[in-house]
Amino acid sequence: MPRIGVFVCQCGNNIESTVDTQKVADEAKELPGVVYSCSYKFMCSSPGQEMFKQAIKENKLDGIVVSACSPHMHEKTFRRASEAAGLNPFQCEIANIREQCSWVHHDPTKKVGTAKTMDLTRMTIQRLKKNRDLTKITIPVTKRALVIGGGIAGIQAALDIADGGHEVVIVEKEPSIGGNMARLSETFPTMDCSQCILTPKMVEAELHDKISLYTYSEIEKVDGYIGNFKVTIKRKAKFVDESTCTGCGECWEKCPFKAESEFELGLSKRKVIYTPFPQAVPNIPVIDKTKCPKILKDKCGLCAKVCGPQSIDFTQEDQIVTEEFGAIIVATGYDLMPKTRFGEYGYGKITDVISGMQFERLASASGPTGGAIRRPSDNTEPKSIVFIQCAGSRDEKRGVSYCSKICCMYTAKHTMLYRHKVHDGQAYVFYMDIRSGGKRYEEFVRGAIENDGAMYLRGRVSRVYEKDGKVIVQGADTLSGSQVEIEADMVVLATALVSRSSATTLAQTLGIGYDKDKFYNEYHPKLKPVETVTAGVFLAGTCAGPMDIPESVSQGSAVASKALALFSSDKMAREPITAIVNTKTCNACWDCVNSCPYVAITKEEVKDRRGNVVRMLAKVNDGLCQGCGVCVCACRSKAVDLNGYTDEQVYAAIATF
Amino acid sequence: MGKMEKELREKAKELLESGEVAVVIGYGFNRRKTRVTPVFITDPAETDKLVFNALCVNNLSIYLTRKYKDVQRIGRPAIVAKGCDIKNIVVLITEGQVKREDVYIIGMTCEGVAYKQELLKEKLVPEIMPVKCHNCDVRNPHVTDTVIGEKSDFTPPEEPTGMVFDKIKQIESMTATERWDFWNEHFTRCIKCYACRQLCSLCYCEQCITEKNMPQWIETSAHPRGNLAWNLIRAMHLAGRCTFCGECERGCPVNIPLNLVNQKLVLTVKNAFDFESGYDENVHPPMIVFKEDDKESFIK
Amino acid sequence: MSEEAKAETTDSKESFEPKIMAFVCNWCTYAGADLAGTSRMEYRPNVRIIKLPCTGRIDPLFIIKAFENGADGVLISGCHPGDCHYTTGNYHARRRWIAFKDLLDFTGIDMSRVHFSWVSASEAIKWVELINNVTDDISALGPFMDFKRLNKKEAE
Amino acid sequence: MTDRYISKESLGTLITTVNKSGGRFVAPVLDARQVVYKEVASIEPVVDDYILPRNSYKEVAFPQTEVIYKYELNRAGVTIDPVEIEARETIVFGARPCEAASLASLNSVFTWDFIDETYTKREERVVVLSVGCINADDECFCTTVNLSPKSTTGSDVALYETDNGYIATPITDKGKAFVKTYSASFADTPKGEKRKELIDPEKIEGVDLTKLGETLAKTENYDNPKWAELTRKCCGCGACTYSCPTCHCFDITDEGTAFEGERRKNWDACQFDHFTLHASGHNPRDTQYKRYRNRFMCKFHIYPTKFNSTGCVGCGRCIRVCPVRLDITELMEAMSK
Repeated sequence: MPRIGVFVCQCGNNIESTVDTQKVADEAKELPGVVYSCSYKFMCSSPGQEMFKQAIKENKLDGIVVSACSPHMHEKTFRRASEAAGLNPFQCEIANIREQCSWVHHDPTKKVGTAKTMDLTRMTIQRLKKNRDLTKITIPVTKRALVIGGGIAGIQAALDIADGGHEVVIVEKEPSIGGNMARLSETFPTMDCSQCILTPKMVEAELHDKISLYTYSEIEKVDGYIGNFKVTIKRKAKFVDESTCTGCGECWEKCPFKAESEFELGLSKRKVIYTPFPQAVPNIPVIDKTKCPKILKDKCGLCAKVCGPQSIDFTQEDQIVTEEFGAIIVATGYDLMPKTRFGEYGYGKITDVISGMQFERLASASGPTGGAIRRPSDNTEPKSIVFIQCAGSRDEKRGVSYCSKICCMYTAKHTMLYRHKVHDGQAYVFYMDIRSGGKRYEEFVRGAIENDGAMYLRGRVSRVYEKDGKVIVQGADTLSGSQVEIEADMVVLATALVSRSSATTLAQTLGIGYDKDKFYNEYHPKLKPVETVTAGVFLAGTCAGPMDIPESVSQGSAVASKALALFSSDKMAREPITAIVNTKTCNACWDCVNSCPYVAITKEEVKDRRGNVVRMLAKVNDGLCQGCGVCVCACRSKAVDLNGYTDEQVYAAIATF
Repeated sequence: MGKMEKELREKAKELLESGEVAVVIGYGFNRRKTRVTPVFITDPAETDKLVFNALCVNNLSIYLTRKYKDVQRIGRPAIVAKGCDIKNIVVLITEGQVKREDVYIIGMTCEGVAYKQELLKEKLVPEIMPVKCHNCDVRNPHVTDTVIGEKSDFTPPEEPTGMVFDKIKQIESMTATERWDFWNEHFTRCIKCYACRQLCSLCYCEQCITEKNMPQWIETSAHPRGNLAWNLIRAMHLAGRCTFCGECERGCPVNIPLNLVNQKLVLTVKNAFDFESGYDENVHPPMIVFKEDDKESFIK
Repeated sequence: MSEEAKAETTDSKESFEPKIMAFVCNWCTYAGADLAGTSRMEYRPNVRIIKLPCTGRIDPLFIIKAFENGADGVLISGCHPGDCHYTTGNYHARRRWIAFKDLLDFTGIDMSRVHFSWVSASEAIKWVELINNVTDDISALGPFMDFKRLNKKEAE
Repeated sequence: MTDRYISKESLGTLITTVNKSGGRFVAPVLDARQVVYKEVASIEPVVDDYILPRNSYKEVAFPQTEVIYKYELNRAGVTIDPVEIEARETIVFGARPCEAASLASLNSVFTWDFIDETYTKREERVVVLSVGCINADDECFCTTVNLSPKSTTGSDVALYETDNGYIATPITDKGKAFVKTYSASFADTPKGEKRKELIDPEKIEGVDLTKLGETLAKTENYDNPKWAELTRKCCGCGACTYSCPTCHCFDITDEGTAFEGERRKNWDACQFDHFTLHASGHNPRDTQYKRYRNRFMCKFHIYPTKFNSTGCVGCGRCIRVCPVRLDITELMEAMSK
């Protein structure tokens, strides 16, 4: 016979006002297996906990039911206390009699609440009788982190982890790290130059002896689980030997062929052998194999001829490497909404309608115009620019439903940059709302309006068209209630931030979720903002949704602290709520394998002494299993069960109903 | 039929003599030559025992499952299988119970069999054929190592027809109470002999859910409550897998119309998930996969 | 089974208090029910919750067993499609229910006794309305005598 | 006691009288397209054109499932609430002579050491009115096991069909008492009413029960490869055992909710693969032919040696019901060699 103790909490008056806890305790004592019961004012208080532990010891209890608040509140507390009193923590169960009883049934006679509490307590007692001792699962940890994406969030994460003493690999799909931030001119609200603050970090990452940069590389496959990931990485052929290249630039100086520069967003050309931008890290060029005549038809080869250290190698092939990691940090950043979605603003049709990011390049000292604001069409200085905010954002029908968050701020910045560079230029801004929450952000916007003369017009733009070398913008000024028409020289769209086009593929590779906009899902949006449902995979920066540089950097540091916490011991412990397979009754039909959301179940061969396979069995990998229980229902012979929610436990609860 | 039998016997002999297979699982006559019963031929000299006719209603694919350790011990089998039987073999392959290369399938073209052997008097007439035969799209067997018999040019009706489908429609038009009464009258008769399960090659579990007793989900007693639970759960376990071979109903000693429940779920799965079982061994059964846009209207 | 006796002697449906068993997932509906409590909302007391990690863990057997044990109704609820804590558990569950619901319906189990719902962690109001509606529905139907009678019939 | 006569009309009265006096009248009726023994309240549903009902009438004394007691779990432990065995007078009408011999076998099993009152109390009140067969089918083999449509073993009253009724020959004291109690339903045989000729099913030549017994007694035959050859097709369902009039295995199981429930005695079948499964996971009868061998040994070796009775009455139900057409007589023949 078990020796069960039942502790009914009054929670001050929170439970007691609608539940006669003493009566519940008395009735519980009459149930088979219950040897101790009591009602107490605050079970979670220090004296309550002491009493709890004392009662366990004095009555030699081997199972505990605490009828109190939701297990989401204090299950951990009471399990810890049970453990302290010498019990297996999983022999303690909570009956939720506050959130799901006393607080929702307001019967002052206490009849309803007491009856339901008794039922809930009884069900929990019966369930508890079927509980098994469980021990936390320990998993060895490979103390090495993979950072996917070498933007500012990824760089920050890598630097912090590396400074903590652990190896980091940054996988970046472009030839250089730096990400979107490398494109920016100045940054709000301090107006420091983006390159000036980013480049040192990029270099620091390159020089850090714990950080390896795998640029021009992509993730192919991820196997394993927290602490033990096995990642296959494709390192695309650069056709340049990284070990000997000095980055002197002779090759791209001499290369006679040009292509559209991805980095400059079509505002200028680059060579076919190129680094994306002058401050690239690593400063090693790659050959665009889709454009290089040498590779395509064995003509030219000039770069190889001029290369001093003979680093050019046209025969290089993509390399597939497999490495082990303990944690994976996803910092893949964002894309801009494609041109095709802004027909009404003339984007893509009218040359002088550009995106905010293109404007950043115009304003950037290292950009195609050397920092001078020039119209793309005729390279003249625009005397008036219309900035249109929310281009695609907050527009469920044609764009995305969310706010891209950074546009209000960077548009204000653009108007300032414009006025600083073109003193007689007039900036107009069409906006829906100005969202400038953040330290010194509101002051920054006010500065744009008050000091730099930006004309803010609240309203939507209805039409943009070209007339006599001007871009005509028609729109509404809802504050004055009048229609306005502006003859502008140029239009800048604050285009929406969207998730990477490759976001879903990577999510499937990693086994993480994404929302309707394909931004990655946090484990919990408030309390676990950088974790994902797949343990050991963390999120930093804009891959989880729009955010600005300070936030991305904070997240980079946050994931680093998560990774460092994981790496702080050789083994990690996990809740033992995982599936188990009964090897006697498994039919090897693989329904569990095929329905597992985590690829946590594998096919195992059972061999005889001679090494012949005698049968196959499903095997659960404790490291990967998250304990959802989908496999349990998929198994017809009930050979799979779920620790913590076993068939016997559920059955016992139903049978008590 | 004579020609088919001759071909079959020759093929069986050849397979056994060459050692390609160790046993041919097929049909043979009983002592009085009135009924057909499964036979296991291991001796090439005995292949003359093999017959094929309208009495060959049994789905022999059960003998390929792990339950029949004794049959497995003999060695690689060849199986005499009609198209409908092959559907079950296909599911067994999908679910990892049989490896395709581990069985030699002697596909028999078929013009239909009797619903029950007792019904066959002299000649096979449509009235005594099961509904599956009238709607059969695999009279020319679809997954085989060899095919025996002339090609059948039978084309099944576009919309499946027959008693089972009519009855399903009729039951669907009943009130819930009428349906409840209908099924309870039938399920109450259940004697828990598990012939339905044993004849079903897809019920290959070595431990059936009824045999799991910690906890005992399904009451083993043959009382109406236990019977209902058993029949519901068996139907559910076959959802998306059942090929409508009809063996469970044929074997039921108390004439429970099991075809109705199973076919009902076949239709549900076809309508809801656009899946039909038994055709492609490389497609996962529908109940363990999902689509994000699976349609339903009852989850509020 | 005193409950059953009580149900049978119950003359008016007014005094009948149905027993409803709810199987809910830990992350969405259970948390939603908690929120209803934290917000001090009020609802009918007839439902007893059994918490599972995910709707994917809810076996059709649970529903049958609940009825066998005297439930007058069953409620099943979890995260909305796309919101599953385990990414896809509720999609698996939904498939199972589509088939199982058809089966139950076909065998004559009154589908107004089996309710399926998506209730998120923030939908306390939905939870309250759901419980009240389900309780009303099942109260109107009266005790599930069809099933309870099965216990009595004996093969003699 | 001399032969009496009961007309079909009087049979109807008999049925209502038995029912009125609180007894059960069990007779062959048509249910779900097959003839089965069922309790009847009137003669209407009773059929007379049948070989054998699908089920065995052993059910009247040994029901497929029955509550043997109820229990309650409480702080004190377990409280047991015994169930009164309902032993009503039960008249089984229309039993075939072969099957009538079966209760004797069951009696010996249920009384050989422990007296199983759940069975005996019912069995004591069963009156078997057998009706001699005028038809047989391919599956009948009573003559092969030394019974015949003429046999009266196990019958309390042997009935023989006439054109309009039955000639009743009371066999046992129970039978005589029955005829006396319900004498109103019985009369002298009217003129012209003659027993229809009973059929005499052909004996299967190759079967020799003595030899068969000897073969089975020899331990070396236990591993005779014939067992596997002839019975590996057995699909392991319980159709044969649950139709068999002499199969008697049962299982005890508890069913209930958390704090109360009932203990049940349910039929079990040695053909099920879990029948002999040990808690250790070991199963001494690990393949189907071993299970079939057990059933066969039980009928033709264990019964005869232990109880001096045959365990098989030759009713042929197991052959008719078998979904894979496993024919017990083929095995009898093979083992007689």
